[in-house]
Amino acid sequence: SAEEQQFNDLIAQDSRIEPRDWMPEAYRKTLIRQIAQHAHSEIIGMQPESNWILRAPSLKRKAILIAKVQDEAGHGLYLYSAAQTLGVGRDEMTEQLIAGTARYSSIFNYATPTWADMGSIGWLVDGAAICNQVPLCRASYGPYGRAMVRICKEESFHQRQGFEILLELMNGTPEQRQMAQESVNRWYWPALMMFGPPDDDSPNSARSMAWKIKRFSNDELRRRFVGMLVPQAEVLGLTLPDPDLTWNEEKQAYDMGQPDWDEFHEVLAGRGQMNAQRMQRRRDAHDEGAWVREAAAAYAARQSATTERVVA
Amino acid sequence: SAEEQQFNDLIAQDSRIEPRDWMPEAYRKTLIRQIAQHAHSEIIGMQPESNWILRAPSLKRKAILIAKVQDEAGHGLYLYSAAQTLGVGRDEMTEQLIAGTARYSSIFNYATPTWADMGSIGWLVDGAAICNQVPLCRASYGPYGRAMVRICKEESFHQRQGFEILLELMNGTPEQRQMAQESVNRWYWPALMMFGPPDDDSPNSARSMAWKIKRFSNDELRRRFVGMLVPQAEVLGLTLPDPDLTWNEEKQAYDMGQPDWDEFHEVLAGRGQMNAQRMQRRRDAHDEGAWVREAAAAYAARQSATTERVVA
Amino acid sequence: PPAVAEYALWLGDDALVLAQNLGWWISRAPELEEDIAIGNIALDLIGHARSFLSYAGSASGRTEDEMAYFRGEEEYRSAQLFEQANGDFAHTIARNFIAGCFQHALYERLQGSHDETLAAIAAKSIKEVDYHVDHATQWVLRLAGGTAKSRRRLIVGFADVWPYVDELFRDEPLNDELAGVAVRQSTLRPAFDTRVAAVFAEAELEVPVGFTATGGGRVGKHHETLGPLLAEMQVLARQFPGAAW
Amino acid sequence: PPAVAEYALWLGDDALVLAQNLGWWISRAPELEEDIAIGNIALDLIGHARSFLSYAGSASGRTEDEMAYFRGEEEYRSAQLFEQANGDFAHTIARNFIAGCFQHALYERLQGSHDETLAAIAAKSIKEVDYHVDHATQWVLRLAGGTAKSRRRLIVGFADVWPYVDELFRDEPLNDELAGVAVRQSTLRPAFDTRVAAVFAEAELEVPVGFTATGGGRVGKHHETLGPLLAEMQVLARQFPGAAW
Repeated sequence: SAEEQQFNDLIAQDSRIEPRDWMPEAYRKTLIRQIAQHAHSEIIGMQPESNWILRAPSLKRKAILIAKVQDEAGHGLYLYSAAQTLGVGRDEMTEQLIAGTARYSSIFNYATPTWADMGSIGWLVDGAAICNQVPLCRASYGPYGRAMVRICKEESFHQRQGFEILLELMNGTPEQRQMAQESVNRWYWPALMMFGPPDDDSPNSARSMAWKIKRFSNDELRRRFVGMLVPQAEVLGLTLPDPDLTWNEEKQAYDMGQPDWDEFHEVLAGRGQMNAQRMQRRRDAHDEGAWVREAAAAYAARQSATTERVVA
Repeated sequence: SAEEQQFNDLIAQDSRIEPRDWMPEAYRKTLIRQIAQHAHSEIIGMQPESNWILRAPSLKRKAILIAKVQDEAGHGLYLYSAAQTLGVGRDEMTEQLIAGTARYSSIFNYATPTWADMGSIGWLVDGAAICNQVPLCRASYGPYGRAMVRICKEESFHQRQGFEILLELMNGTPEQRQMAQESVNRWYWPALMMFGPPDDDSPNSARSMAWKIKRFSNDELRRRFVGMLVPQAEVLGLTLPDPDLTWNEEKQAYDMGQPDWDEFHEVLAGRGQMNAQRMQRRRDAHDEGAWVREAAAAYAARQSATTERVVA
Repeated sequence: PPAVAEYALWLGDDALVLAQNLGWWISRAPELEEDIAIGNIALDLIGHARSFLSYAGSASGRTEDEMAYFRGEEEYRSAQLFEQANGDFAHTIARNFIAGCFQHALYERLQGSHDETLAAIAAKSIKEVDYHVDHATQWVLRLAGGTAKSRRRLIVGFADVWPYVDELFRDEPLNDELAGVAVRQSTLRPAFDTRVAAVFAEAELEVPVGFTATGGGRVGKHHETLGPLLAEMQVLARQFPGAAW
Repeated sequence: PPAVAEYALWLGDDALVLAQNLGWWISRAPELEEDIAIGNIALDLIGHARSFLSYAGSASGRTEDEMAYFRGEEEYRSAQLFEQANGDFAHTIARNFIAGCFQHALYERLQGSHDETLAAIAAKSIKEVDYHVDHATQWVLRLAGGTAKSRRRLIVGFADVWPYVDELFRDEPLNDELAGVAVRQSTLRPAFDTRVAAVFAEAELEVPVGFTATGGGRVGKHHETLGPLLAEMQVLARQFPGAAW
């Protein structure tokens, strides 16, 4: 069709698709799924960090941590807005999250037993997220791309803060250094899994790349990320827990070991450390907040009724 | 009337009045008020101590403290049972407590900021309670007297435990000794106030003594109590915070200062440290437990209906 | 001078304890917008606490973190209102509304303090407290005028925190030492009452009657919530005394 | 021998962490009888914890209190089921029911351990756990067969704690070192399942399906509730290291 032709042209020209443009139903659905999943990840991702808000070991760190978790709530909101332009409601997305029918990033199903995890999440998890997300700033769908521009800016700030937390620990007492290394040991592989399964096992990637929703393969992104980590780990004095990690002079890239993909699938299947807890917390906050949202809605309705009467 | 004569005879003979005996309405009312107030005191009295169950500094002390708070719940139950024999329901008494129309001992409106308070409550508060209560074991109303026998036995055990807590602290580090002394400084006067206002300001005492519900005057009991404390304080190495406390050779008794009766009346009037909190906690436990009690009642009703069907 | 330092502790501890309470809500609020709003308020309060505690500590060569993490419960100077548990959202709003109205009245006057540091902190903080009061006010109106349930819960919330209002306006001996520097709390009551009355009138609420707590926070007598709150807040810092973070 | 000590930690920490959770209820239970009953269960569990922790500590010359108060989160060996928050009364009952059924199956077998101390603790403890299971069972029946609300809450409670059941029955490398001394957890599952099935049948409940947590408590990986729980439990003891109480 002419519409389809126009859509394909826009994509080919690296132009942006906007909400009023025609788009294939599969494109819309793919985007909704991806944006909602991304939004849900931001929301659920608040939990592992909020675990340390009350115990943050300095007031400055407490403030930075609160600001970060708050940013994540903000990202969730932008992304829900972007998804709404595709015709899906926020309530609907929330219900799917609560009901467990929508996905979110598995990384947030890991626990945060130590303060150093606040560093590892920033450095490794946000670092991996940025590698995934920077290309999304050029995503073909306009509202999504623009939301990602804003989000990426904040994420890179978060990554730096994570790096600083680890740096402080590595400059600290032996116990602090050990805390940092132990945490990085736990988060390194899960962070690498954030790029998704190996390319030959990633069914939806090809189409997303054709549509320019996605621009690099999983393995390519993973390799870039590790390349970025290595010099930073040296600065920190931290060992990356991959004995197979070596520079390949010939390929001009790092050779690296494989994450434990069985663990990846286990967590994805709901058998991770904190899957149950994450969902329970979100459900409880939603359910226990219901009377507050109802009150706000009732009040707003009454106010606008009053305004109408006054105007009329 | 003949009934009245018989009642008066029983009282005169130091015999016990039992639930089926005739009794003057004022006697019944006085007893209900006193027993309910005593029961409520046990229930509210669980709170200042439960404040340290989760933070008790050794497992042995944690166990002892739990057992003690549990005993208080048990005392509450015996006393509610004794009151029930006078024709008042437990629900009614509970409602009065929640609604704030029933009194409980003001001592429990003081806060317990330190572990040493677990010692002071045992030594001073339970100590004062025993002085008040031992005579009640001979109270003319049978079920009350018998409940008090059981309660007094446990209370004297509690007092000894409180003494031991303070003794351990006084044998400990300088900070521990300071903690003990500071706590005793806070609890000494409130404990003395537990015997009630000075005799010349205690309107109901005379009649209660005539009916042999009460057997010693407030000031007499207070003096006995202080006489008991002085040698124990010496053993502990604690100073009782009354500069006027001196042995009067002539009277063969201690001269002592006066508690701050303004404070007493303030707390009684609802302006103590924890009045609001104590009532709030009780109300919350009651309200939040309502669905559980309803479930238990519904289940019991269904079970007995089933039994009846089976029997029929 | 130690008297000013002591006064700075009052205000710093109020802010810190309330921020710590509010921190619990983040990721648990009734809607995402409230996670953000409550986070904002907590952040502002931590900022105020840091300013006040740094100033308080400077008198004795201690840092803000030494003040926050290495004082025991009896060394804290927060008023008990700030120590009240979050309870449900209505309790939190009731407590925050009172806290905000009090701090707003206080900072407004403290801007004129002869102590330049206190005046500067107050001038910076009052704009943020303005937002806190507005946030709480909007929610008081919404909950009071929302559903029967929300109204009932708000009334209970106010009844439960109201006993801790009087302490905020009680003068202490320290006030006599700090004429022109500190604000005499009792003089703030009219401004507080006026604002509360206006909001309560719009919300058709009545000022609760009932208990009045003795208070004593300014001399280190605290509500039973403070001990466990500090235990959690300080646990990591105390595990590594002297460490940097 | 260190392996037995490590195993004693598993069981001691399970009991202690659950007792600490239950301690919260005392003075907050739905009725006085439950304040007493829950207090009883907590007391029993502290007793078991003291026995196991004393035994565990004896291998390294440490007291029960050093074991309880001076180990960090990563040194705790409790299974995550015991770490689950109280939630509402239904959550508490669901957790206690599972905990009791597990401990009962375990102690029953542990009575035959070649290690005389473990066998003796188990023999003493099982009678008390019998009561815990009975208490939880009665409440499962009451809540399931009480009102629509209580039934709904119980179902949610079981769904929320069920993810932590599998961990209880997972064998660890330590089991290989302790043949004849420790009980192999996996062998307890049938007894557990049978008992649960019987109660669930009577209560007309279904075994929840859904998440399964990885667990890891036996190697020091804990639920996020444990850190704050220990912060509160240990705060005073750690403030006065070496003090007697």
